[in-house]
Amino acid sequence: MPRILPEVLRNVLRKPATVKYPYERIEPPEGLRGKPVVDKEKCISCGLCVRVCPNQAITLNEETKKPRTSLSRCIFCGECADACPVKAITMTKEYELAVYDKAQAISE
Amino acid sequence: MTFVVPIGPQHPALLEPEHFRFEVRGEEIIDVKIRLGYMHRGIERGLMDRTYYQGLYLAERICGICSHAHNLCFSQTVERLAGVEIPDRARYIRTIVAELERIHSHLLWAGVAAHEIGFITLFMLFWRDREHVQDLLEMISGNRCYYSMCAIGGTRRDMRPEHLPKIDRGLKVLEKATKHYVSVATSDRTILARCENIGVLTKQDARNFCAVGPHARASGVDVDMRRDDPYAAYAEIPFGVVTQSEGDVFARVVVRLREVLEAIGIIRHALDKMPTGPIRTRVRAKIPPNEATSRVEAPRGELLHFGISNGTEKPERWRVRPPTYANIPSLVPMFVGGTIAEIPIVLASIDPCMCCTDRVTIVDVTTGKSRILTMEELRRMAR
Amino acid sequence: MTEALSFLLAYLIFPGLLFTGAVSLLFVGIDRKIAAHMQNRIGPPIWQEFFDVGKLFGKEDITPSSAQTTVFTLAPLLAFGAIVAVMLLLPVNSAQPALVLVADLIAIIYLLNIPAICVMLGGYSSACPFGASGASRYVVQLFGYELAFIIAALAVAVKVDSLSLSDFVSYQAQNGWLVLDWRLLPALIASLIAIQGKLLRVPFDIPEAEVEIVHGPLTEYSGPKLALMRIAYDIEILAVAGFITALFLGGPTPFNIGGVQIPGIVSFLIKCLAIVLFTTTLRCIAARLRIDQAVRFFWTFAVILAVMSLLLVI
Amino acid sequence: MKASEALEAIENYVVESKILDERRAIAVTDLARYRDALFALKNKDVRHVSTITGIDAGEDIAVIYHLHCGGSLLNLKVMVPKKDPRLRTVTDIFPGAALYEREVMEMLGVTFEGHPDPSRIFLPDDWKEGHPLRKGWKK
Repeated sequence: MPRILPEVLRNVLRKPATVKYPYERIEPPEGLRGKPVVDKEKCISCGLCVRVCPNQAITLNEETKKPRTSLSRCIFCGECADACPVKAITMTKEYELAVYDKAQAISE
Repeated sequence: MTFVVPIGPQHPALLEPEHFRFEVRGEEIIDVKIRLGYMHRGIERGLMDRTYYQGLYLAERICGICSHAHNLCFSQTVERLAGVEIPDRARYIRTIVAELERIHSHLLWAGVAAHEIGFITLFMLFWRDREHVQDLLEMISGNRCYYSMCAIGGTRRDMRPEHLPKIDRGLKVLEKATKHYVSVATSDRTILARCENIGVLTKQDARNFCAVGPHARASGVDVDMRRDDPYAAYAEIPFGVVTQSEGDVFARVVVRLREVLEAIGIIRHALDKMPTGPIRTRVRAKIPPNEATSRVEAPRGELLHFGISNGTEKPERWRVRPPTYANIPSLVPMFVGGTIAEIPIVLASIDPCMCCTDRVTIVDVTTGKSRILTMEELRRMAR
Repeated sequence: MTEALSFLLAYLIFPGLLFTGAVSLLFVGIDRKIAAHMQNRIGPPIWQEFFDVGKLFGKEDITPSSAQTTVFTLAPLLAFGAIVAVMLLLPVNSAQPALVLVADLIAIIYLLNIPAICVMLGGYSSACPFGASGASRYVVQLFGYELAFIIAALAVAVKVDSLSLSDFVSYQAQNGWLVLDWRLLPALIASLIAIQGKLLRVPFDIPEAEVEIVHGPLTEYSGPKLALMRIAYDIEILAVAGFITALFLGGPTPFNIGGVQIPGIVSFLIKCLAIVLFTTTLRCIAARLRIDQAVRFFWTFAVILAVMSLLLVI
Repeated sequence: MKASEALEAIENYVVESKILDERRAIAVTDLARYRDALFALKNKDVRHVSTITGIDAGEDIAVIYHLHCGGSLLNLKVMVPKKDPRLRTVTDIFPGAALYEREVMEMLGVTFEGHPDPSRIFLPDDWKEGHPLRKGWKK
C-alpha cells in the first residue's frame, strides 16, 4: 500500500495517459502496414500479388486487369507490397477502414 | 452441502470462453472439471490445406498475444524441414522481437492478475506502461499485434538505425517502471495476502503434469527452451533463467516480472552484438519429404510445432502444441482445496491463452458456418 | 397538518430524496472521476452517475422466473426508503436534524444496516448461485465491520454522554472536534476502516467481487430495481460519511472565512466529501482481500482500535 | 541429456532409430514394447511429454510421443493399425499426457485403454461420429 500511494496522489495532478481517440489521434510510425494502395500507372498486371496473398484477398479487376483488394479479407501482412516487381503496391498509414457496407471495403 | 458453481464460457473472470465446473462446499473447492473447445477454428487442419507461405500467416493468428512465437516456431520448423540455415542478422532480429513480445505479454498478464485480485490501479498502470512496448513493436514491425516479422528463411524487415535510440529510450522507461512494480508487488500487504501460499503447485506435481514456462519455473522446475533447446540467437546471448521455489501465485508474479528485466537485458545485448548482412535466404516452395520439430519458449512456455512435409508445397501434417494446453492439467491440484475467491487469480496465474489451446475444430473454415441451437437445447443447457 | 406537511417536505425535498439523491449521485461522480485520475486515466464526467441511473430506469425490468418475486421486488424499495430515512435523522444543516428522535444514534445504526440486509435478501431470493454466494459473503462481512463500527460510535457516545447526534454536534461546537481528542483517534481510524467495508469498497468489496461472483447479490437485478439499489447505495455513501462527520468532525458547524459566513450545510458537505475522497484513495491503493482475511482484519485490528478508544474514554 | 544418450536408454525397445542432430532424435517402436521404452526413459528421469501427435498414415495411425529429455527432444513413434486402433494409456507413467491422449482419441479415433477420464475435450457434446483429422473425413 504505502509504496504506491505517492504515485497515486501524483497521478491526480498529472495529465491522464489516455488519448481521447476519435478526437485526438496518434500519428502512426513510418512503415505501418495499413490499407494497401495500388499505383495504377506503375502496375503491369502481372498478377503476382494475387498469387502471394495468403488469404486470397486480391483479385484482378476484370476490365482493367489491375488488382483490387478486399479489405474485409486482407490481413495487412504486406506480402503483395514486398512481392510487387515494380513496387506499385504500397502499404499506406491509413488504418481506419471500417465501413457500414461490406461492398465498400475494397481498395483498388 | 455441495453445490456446483459454473464458471464460463462467459464470465468476468475469464477473458476467453472456457468452461469450468467447480464443485464447492461453502467456499471450499472440492472438485473441478474443465471443458475446452469453445474456440476451435480448425487451424491444424487449415495448416494442412495451405502452402507453407500461406500457413505462416495462419500460424501467426493462432494467438493474438504470442503471435511472434507461433510465427517464429512455424518458420523454424519449415526451415528445418527444408534444411536451410538463416542469416545471422535475421536470427538476432527474431530474438529482439521475441523478447519485446515477452515483455508485452508479461506486462499484459501482470495487469490482468492485478485486476483479478481487485487492484485496479496497478492494472491500469501496468497497461499504461505496456503501451511503450507496443509502440516499439509497431515501429519495428508495422503492426501492434501481428508483427509478421518472420519470413520462411529469415525476417521480412530489417531494423533501421534510427530505431535504435528509440528502442533504447523505451527500454529505459520500461526498466524503471518494472523495477518500481517489483518493489510495489513484493511489499504490498494486500497483494501478499492474496498471492502468497495460494494455488500452490509443488515441484513434484509440476513435473508430473508436464507444466511449462514461467508457471513451471515458479515451482522450481528449471526449464527454459531458450537455454535447453537454443534457437534464434539465444545460444550466443548470456541470460539467466529465473526460477522460484515456492510454487504459489506470488512466485509466478515474481518470475514474470523478473523475466521482463531479463528480457530487457537480452534485447540490449542483442542490439549491441547484432551482425550486419542479409536478412533472408530463399526457401523453395516445394519441400522434400521430411519431418521436423521445433520448440520455442513463448511468453507462456514451451511451444512446439511439428511438421511433416511430403514433397509438395503443402505439409502432410502439422501439429501445434501451445503452452497453455500443457499447463491445463496442472490447474486441478492448484484449485482443489482452495476457495472460490481464489479461482480467478489461480486461473490467471498460469496466464491462460485459450485461443492458443483450442486450435482444432469442426467449423468449416471456408464457409465459417456455425451451428444454431434450438430453444429446446438452450433450455436444456440452462438447467 | 403543518407537521405532516413539513415532514413530507423534509422527506421528499430537503434533506430527503431530492437533495440527498442529487448530492450523493454527484459525490459518486466525483469519486469515480478522482479514482480515474489516480489511475492516470480520464474517467467519466462527474455527472455520469445521473446518466447511469437514468438509463437504468428506462431499461426493461426482468425478474428471474425462479426467484421469490415478493422479496426480490420489495428489497430495493425497502433499501431505498430506509436509507432516505437516515438522512432525515442526520444533522445536515444545523445541530437539529429534520426528524428528532430520543436516541437517534441507535436508530441510525439500525437504519444504516437495512440496505445491506435488503441486498442480502435480494441476493438470496434471486435463485442464482452468484447471488447466494455474494449474500453469504455479505453476511459474514457485516458481522466483521459492524462490530468495529458500533464500538467506535459507542466510544463517542460515552465521551459525550448522550445517544443523540444533535448533542454530539453541539458538544463539538463548544469543545472542539472530537477527532482532535487523541483518545478518540483510534475510534476514528476503526470507523474509517469499517465504512470501507460498509460501502463495499476495495479492499473489502468482497460481496460483489466481479471477477469471482459477477455482481454478487445484485447479479440478477436489472432495470428500475437495479437503479433503486444503486441510488440506495449512493445515498448510503453520503449517509455514512455524514454520520462520521457528525461523530468526529463537528457536523454541520457554520464558520467564517474572511468575514464570509459559510452555512452549516456547506461545511457538512465539504467534510463528507473529504471522507468520500479518503475512501477513494484507499480503494485505489489496495487489492481485494479474501473474506476470511477481511473478517480477521476487522475483528483484530479495527475492533481492537475501537475498544481501545472506548476504554480510554470511560 | 544428449540425443544419443536418450536413444541408448531405449535401444532394446526400438525397431529403428536415427539421430538427426545433437538435440533431435527419432525412434520407431512397436505396440508390444512402447510402454517399456517409455518406462526406460522415465527411469532416466524423463518426466516431460511435450505432446502426443496422431497422424493418419494410410493403413495405420502413427502416434508420436514427443519427449523432452533434458536438452534434447525424442520423437517416439508407434504404429497402430487402423482396423483396431487401440493402445494402452501412458497416463500411469506420465500423468501430464492425459489431455493429449484425449485429443488423439477424438481427433483420430484411437482408443487409449485405461484412461482415467476418456470424455470429450474439444469436440462439441452432440458430435455424432467421425474423426476430423482422419484422411477420409468430410464435413
